[in-house]
Amino acid sequence: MTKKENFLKGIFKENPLFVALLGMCPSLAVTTSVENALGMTIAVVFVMVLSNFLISLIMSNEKLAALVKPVRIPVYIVVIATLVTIVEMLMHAYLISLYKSLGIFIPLIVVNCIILGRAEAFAAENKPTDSIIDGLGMALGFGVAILIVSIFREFLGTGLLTIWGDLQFDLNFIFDFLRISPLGMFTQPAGAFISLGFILAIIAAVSAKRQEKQINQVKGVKANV
Amino acid sequence: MARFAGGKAPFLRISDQKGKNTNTIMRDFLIALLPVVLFSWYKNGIQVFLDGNINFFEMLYPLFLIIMGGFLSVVMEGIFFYVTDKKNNNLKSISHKLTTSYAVIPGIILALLLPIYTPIWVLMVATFIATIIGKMLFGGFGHNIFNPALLGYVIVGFTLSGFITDAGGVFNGSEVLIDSYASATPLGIFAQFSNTGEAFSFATLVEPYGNLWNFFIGTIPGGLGETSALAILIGGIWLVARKIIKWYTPVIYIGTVFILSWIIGINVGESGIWFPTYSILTGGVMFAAVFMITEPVTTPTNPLGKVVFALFLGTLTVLFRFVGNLPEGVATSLILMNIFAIPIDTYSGIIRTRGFKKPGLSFASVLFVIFIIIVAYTIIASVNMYTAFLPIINIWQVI
Amino acid sequence: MSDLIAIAFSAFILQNIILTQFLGICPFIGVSTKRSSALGMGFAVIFVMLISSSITWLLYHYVLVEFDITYLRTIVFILVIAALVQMVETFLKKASPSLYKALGIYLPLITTNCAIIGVALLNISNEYNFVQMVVYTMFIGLGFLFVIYIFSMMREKLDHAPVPKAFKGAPIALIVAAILAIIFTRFGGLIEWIS
Amino acid sequence: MKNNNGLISGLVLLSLGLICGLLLAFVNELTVERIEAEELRLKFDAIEEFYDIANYDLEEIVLENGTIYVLKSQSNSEIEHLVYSFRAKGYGEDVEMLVAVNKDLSVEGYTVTYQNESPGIGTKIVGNDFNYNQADDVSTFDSIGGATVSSNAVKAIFTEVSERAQSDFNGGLYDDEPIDEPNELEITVDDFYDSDLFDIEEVEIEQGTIYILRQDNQIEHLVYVISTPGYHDQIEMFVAVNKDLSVEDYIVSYSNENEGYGTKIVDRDFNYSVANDLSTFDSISGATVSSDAVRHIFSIIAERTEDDFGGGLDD
Repeated sequence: MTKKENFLKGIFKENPLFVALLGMCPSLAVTTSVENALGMTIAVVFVMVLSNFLISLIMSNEKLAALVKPVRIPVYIVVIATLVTIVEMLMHAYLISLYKSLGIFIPLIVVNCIILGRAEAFAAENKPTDSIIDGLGMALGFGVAILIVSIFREFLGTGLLTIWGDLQFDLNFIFDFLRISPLGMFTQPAGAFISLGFILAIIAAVSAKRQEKQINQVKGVKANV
Repeated sequence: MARFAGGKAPFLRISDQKGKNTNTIMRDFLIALLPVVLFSWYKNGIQVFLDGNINFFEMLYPLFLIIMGGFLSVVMEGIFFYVTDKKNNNLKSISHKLTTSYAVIPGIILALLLPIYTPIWVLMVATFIATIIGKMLFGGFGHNIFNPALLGYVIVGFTLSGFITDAGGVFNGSEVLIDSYASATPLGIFAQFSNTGEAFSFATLVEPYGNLWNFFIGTIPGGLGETSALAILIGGIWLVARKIIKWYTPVIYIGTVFILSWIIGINVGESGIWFPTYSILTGGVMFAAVFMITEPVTTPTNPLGKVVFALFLGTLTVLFRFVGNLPEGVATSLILMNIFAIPIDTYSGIIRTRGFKKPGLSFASVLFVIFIIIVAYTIIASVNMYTAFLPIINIWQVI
Repeated sequence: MSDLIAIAFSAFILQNIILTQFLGICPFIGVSTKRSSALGMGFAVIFVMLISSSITWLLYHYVLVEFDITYLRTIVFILVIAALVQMVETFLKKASPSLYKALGIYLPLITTNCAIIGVALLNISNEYNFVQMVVYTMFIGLGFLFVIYIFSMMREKLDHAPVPKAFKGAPIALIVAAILAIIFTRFGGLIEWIS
Repeated sequence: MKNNNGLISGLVLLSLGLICGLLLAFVNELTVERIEAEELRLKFDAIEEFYDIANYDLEEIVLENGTIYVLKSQSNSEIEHLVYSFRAKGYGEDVEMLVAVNKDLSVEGYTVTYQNESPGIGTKIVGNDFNYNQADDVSTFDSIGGATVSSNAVKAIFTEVSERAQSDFNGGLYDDEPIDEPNELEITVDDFYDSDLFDIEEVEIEQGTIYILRQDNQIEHLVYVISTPGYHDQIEMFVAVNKDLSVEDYIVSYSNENEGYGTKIVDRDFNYSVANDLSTFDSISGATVSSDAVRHIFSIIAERTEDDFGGGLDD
């Protein structure tokens, strides 16, 4: 597996949210605006890259790995929780409005299955550089996924796209054109469930089609042979 | 009919009967809806036209809206069949599927639930939610958990309620005039009383609309099809006579609402029989009783289950109406009970076959306790007897 | 008393942990395929949630606040919960095999369930006292049980239904959750007369 | 070796925990000040919408259902504006609102700072779109059209603000704070005049006592001990007046006012420009209600003092 494949698999083939259905809670809760999704992505990228790096650093040292092995899950948890707390404090100090709107979901990155899962499944068995790439890919894959959900929700719910702070796009003219006004439901919990449900269904449909195509191609190749 | 033969409970019995196939059921159902549709047309269109307030084409609008609802739901379901089943997407198989899945019914019922000033595009959204989300995504007719029309109505009421009351429909010219024929509903007025906590009386609740006879005939404001108890009763009698529905489900439901509102009325000092009568004649109680809680898919199928279902539904309707801040309690209580139709159906089937033994007995006792609690809460909360409980609660606090 | 009733009702319905706070979605989607497993998971969550919330609450107020190290709460809470789940598991295995049989297989899943630590953190940020905390946690857990149970009933029915292929599994489950969320928001006024 | 493994692993975990704890302590040390500053900024951010907070001294008073931000003028520390941040039960969760009230009880503005209501209800609130007919004066509020329950919350907040605004500006603001020990001074006539030189007679009047200091049967001085209601308790004052109606001195002998007001009185910090002639009063700046009491005392004295010296007392 090349470095590029390693990086890209997190975004497409093994996308944590869309394919593996991990990290549903934050993807439903923080996707009310693009800004929140971006903030969450930054936090997850930070935690994931560093935790993957540190854990693979610990585990690639054979002596240390032997010592750590029996208590490796608590060790992972301690490392991840430390990184999450650092992110929490930094965000509180420098991006306070974002901190307030993400609320409890920043500390809850700790129990985000993606991070612990990657630590156990990848970082513990691979070199630090590969682990960083893997972590970056996975975190960005998660970020892309929640960004898609949040664009969907914020646009339908308010007609706006808040990128960061005052940088805001008003797309209400599309609604004006359709002579309706934004559907407030999409900023509500019900809208979160419905958006994610439909996005997952679309992805399932697309990937099913692609698989069918691949099978047909294989069949075609065989028939030609 | 092959799809229902494999043990799909709702139609096993009916499809076994001679000459009662899907087509006749659908036909009977549509015939039952006919008086409701005609009355609604008379009230919202013909009468207004005869008064000289709208022109001839505007007179057709209520009829157009109802037919549009049925048409839209057929079209949407057709498109869905076309998209999902690529192998047989010829016209014949699709039209066969459309008839077996009663495609036209949710749209018509939906249109009958909505008020006259509903814009066409809101109706479109509602039929999309009803047929696609509420029915087809759950696996099509026979598998849906929620009543499709009701789901469309509830979600549209939740998200687009502003458009329903603000807009004037397609023929905007008659907007103002239609208002006088479909203005504040009786339950809207009732809600104001329960919100402010003021006492209500015959004079404030009924007299603005004339007398209770008007409520029975249906010349009061409200949804297109839900106002006329008379038309609904005619349809209901037809359905019972044709053995499409059981008579006791609507009767128990309406009876529960009647008795509970009577008790509540007595407790707040309105002992007259007018209050419970008013209670069952306003809002969607009658319409739901005949056309919605008898629907075979989303309600229990065996008699015991039907009785339990109707009892709970009636209680919850009263609860939401008098205690919750929803003037119309029918839709919410019915969609909530749709969920519980599944266990009620299972366990009442067990009780019916095996008698009151485990596990049916434990379920029945749990259900009974819950029922008593809900009834007690409804009555206590409706008449605000919280103050009567204060001493007990205070003692509790001291301990 | 009435504030406790209000806390209980809003924890149960209005701030329902799954439908409005989005905590514990993973078991909600993952374990709700059968009624029995939904019940088991629900009770296991209530059980662990009550113990862990009480311990973390005491720890926070009598240790972390005392020593002025509240910034360590995330790391302390997650370790406490992980250790606690482990301990409960061993204890149950010895003390009550029947209970262990009923709840045991769900316990390991609970460590990474964000509902548990989420409620522990919410108890702190909502500034509840001990009694309020217990009531809140109890009813949050009951709300979880209630929703996951009625959800499992629907999932059982959906399993036999010819749901379109793309919607099978999580998507239709999420759509049902959306409908439930809409129904739940309509319960708002039911308790208003108390306050 | 094998037995030791568990112990060593435990030690590794412990040391890792220590390292992480120290790291966190370090980061905390770095950020804690900024976090506090940012929290404070965020809190006052909403107020900036109404007033330029740089021009005022800010004070926070935390109540059960919200916070009152007191904006005092920097020159004479009088309350210029009050910003109420109150919560009330909404449809789902609490609704939190800021209402900014000026000294003349006009409403500067209001905004909803937190709500989590369902659409239709919620959106109306956020846009301040609830048709609140805002009167110039908080005492007259009109009803709110729009969504019922949430606007009930809004209505409750406005009602509470209108109920307490007037008394808050007049000192009631500090009512909820603990009351200090009453300021009680042992004051006698000796504090003003040498009592050996005079014959002293005590006359009870409606509002207190008058000590008449006579020399050769001529009234030389009068010391009034008058008590009038202050904001929280009675205020008792000694005022010594000379024959020529000039005020010799005045001392507050008893007051039981809250912090901020009481001390002002005791320190005679109410800038009372007592003219030589009692008939001319200047206004008292400073705390309103308490100084009202003081002013009241002076006016009582001023009304009667001439008559008293003229022999009115002997009637």
